[in-house]
Amino acid sequence: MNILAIIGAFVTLAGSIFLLLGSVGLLRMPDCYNRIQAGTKASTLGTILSFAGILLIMPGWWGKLLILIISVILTNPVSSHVLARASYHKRVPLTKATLVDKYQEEEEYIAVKDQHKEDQNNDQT
Amino acid sequence: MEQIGLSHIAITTGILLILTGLWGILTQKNIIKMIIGFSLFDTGIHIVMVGVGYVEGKTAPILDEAVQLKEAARQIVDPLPQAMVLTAIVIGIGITALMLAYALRLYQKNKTLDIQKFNDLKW
Amino acid sequence: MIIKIIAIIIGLAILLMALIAVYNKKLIVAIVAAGVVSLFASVMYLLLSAPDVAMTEAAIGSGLSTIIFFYVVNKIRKNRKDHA
Amino acid sequence: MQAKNVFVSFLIGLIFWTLLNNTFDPLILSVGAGLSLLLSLIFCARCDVFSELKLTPVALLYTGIYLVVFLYELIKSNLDVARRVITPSLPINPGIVEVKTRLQSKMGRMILANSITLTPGTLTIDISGDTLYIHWIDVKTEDTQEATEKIVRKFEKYLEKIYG
Amino acid sequence: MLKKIFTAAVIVAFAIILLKGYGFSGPDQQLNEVAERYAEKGPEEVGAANLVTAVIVTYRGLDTLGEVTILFLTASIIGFFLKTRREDLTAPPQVRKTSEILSTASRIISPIIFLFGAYVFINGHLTPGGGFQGGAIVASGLVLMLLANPLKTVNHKIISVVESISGISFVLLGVLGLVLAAGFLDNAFIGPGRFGSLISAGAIPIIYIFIGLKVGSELSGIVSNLQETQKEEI
Amino acid sequence: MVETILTTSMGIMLVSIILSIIRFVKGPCYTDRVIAFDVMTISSLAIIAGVAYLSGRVIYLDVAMVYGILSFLGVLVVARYMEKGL
Repeated sequence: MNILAIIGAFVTLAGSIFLLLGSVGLLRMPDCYNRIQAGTKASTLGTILSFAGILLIMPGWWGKLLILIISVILTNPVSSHVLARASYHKRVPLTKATLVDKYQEEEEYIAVKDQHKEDQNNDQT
Repeated sequence: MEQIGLSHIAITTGILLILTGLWGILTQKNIIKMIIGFSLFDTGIHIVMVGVGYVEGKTAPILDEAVQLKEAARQIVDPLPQAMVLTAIVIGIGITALMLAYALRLYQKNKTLDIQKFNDLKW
Repeated sequence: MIIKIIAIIIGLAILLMALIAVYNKKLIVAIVAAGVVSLFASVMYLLLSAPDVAMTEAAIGSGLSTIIFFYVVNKIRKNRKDHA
Repeated sequence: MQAKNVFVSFLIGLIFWTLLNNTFDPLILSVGAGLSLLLSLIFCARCDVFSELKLTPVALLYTGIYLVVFLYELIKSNLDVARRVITPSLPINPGIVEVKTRLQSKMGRMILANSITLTPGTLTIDISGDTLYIHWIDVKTEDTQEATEKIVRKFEKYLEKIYG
Repeated sequence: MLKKIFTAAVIVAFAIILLKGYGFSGPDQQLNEVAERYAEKGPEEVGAANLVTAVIVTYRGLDTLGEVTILFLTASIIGFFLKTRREDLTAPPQVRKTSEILSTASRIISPIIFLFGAYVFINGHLTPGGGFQGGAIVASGLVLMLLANPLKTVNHKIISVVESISGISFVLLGVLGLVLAAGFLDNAFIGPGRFGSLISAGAIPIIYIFIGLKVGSELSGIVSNLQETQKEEI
Repeated sequence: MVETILTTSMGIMLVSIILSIIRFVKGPCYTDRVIAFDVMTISSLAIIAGVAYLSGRVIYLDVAMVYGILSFLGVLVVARYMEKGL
């Protein structure tokens, strides 16, 4: 039982605590955008730390764990950005506590305007 | 906790999932919801099959440095149900896609997804 | 021991998600819930030491079938808009 | 410019393949080299993703520095979000602000936006031209200039060295 | 109400049948005869480290042939059903543009996904995975490209050419096994190689590459047929 | 020692999955459900890595790689559907 394995175990524990905090934030935050912030950030770091801990425990597995870390770093912010953009365009309301909203009506898209109400009715297929 | 094996848990989950999917198929009126019920049914059957092939405390049927070649028969689980389920999953997505294509075509023709409105074959 | 606890919780989660998939009125929620069922089923296969099946379920059940469902629902939505 | 694109994507593919196989066996490496050359010829011959990348030693050095800065900011951001989450009164005052960037290349902007998404309390909502719209969990200032100083500058000065 | 009761009765009957079949006896504590035979003789007869692969490609190769045929039929029926008419291009498609971040990221990630799919089906006899999983991953890479650029059209000719070439090669390899070795899809006509290395297990890697290309092109055909947004026949 | 700590951390990951399931059930809008789905996927990745260590098989990580590379496609397709981009 070497010292590296014990350090790795504690790193994994820290990662799982970050995952837990991320999902607590997912429960407590008031609106969608804040939930995206809490959810993706904390879970990204939590997963990276878990993989790093197992990398310290089993150094022979470094290749695949490194690929996992890189893919999580590369894909997770992209998906959260696309999700935030989509929910803004669907006009999911911001929370009451919001101070400023500089990003209003930048509609230079091909999409047809003002169909979101009809769309919300239509979603109940 | 000792006498409950992993395969008991899996098979119970699978059977309940089969029943849920069947309930969904029989009670829902929307075609897409029925297809979702079918895919749940499919998943349930797969879980039951893999659970039947599991042997307590043994590892995956892939021989590398973790499993000795001579001791293989005493260390691995049954590979046959896994192969069957692998085939079944791939066929399952084909069937699901085919059903969805039919549903889309039916919608384009009849302008509804409600199964009770399709009375072309009634007399 | 921990593996059995994980299996029990994953099994309960599968059943809950299946109920949501059957009973939720909104189609999108039902489809996403079916995707979650596939995700947890794949973890279950891994616990049952069937990595091949887990990989297939991850790639096909949780990925491609959700995508196909969404493409079809999207086409239905477009059709409805044309005829509204 | 095309040769550089193909070369960089070929290199990325080869590194990915080596990590995946975790071995330096010449047979496996040659299979990987053939595959990644084929894929980069098919997919990256016409795209312009890597054409602004500088392949000088200085750029490599700045890449290393950038990684260190990024990891530090990532951990700081998580501690920040964690502190906000577990405080009972939930101290947030969110808002959407507008910032400008000087970066020209697409790749640089993507890395910048991803870094912003992963760092303290900020989330890129949209990007159009040189303007980024950012959801900020704790709005300190509403002015574009100051927000740019606070959010973008710390990454941009390294990314400018790498992507020009 | 009566209908619900009837449905519940059906469900209960089905549950009773299932529970009778399982009988709560629990699984065996050791392998049955067939599995033991596969585990003991499989490594020398077939040479594949992944016994699931050995079962799929060699011991039950005909099942795989039938499965690939079913997928092919499904893909062609979907293509026939959702056939599009070319002249309906008058109305401009109403699609929101992709953000620049997604389109840049997809340019980097989709070649990596294709390379990963190739890894999965080349190493099918050593690690978990194989033709089916690799094909699904390749199709997912195509889906990523379509998501990043929704107006892109997939060339169906390339897909069908790849599909038919790999299908024919798969059957030809099976016949080659019939001629040169013991039976249809026997993989022993190429030397077994060193156990556990990339060149081993006879013809299994070649067969899996063809299966992977075939499944990948079929799934891509299904997805692109269901995706094509602008050319609707109404 | 190491296994005890790893078991504890896997229990904590399970708790995080349960919390995101609660958000999935409650979630008022689609975005909440999708982000809960994302968090569930990522926690499952960490759990798979832990199971791979406890079983001592490196090959289980291949499954985690399929997830890590493909999991964001599901989120992407829902988001593009929501903003009418499919």
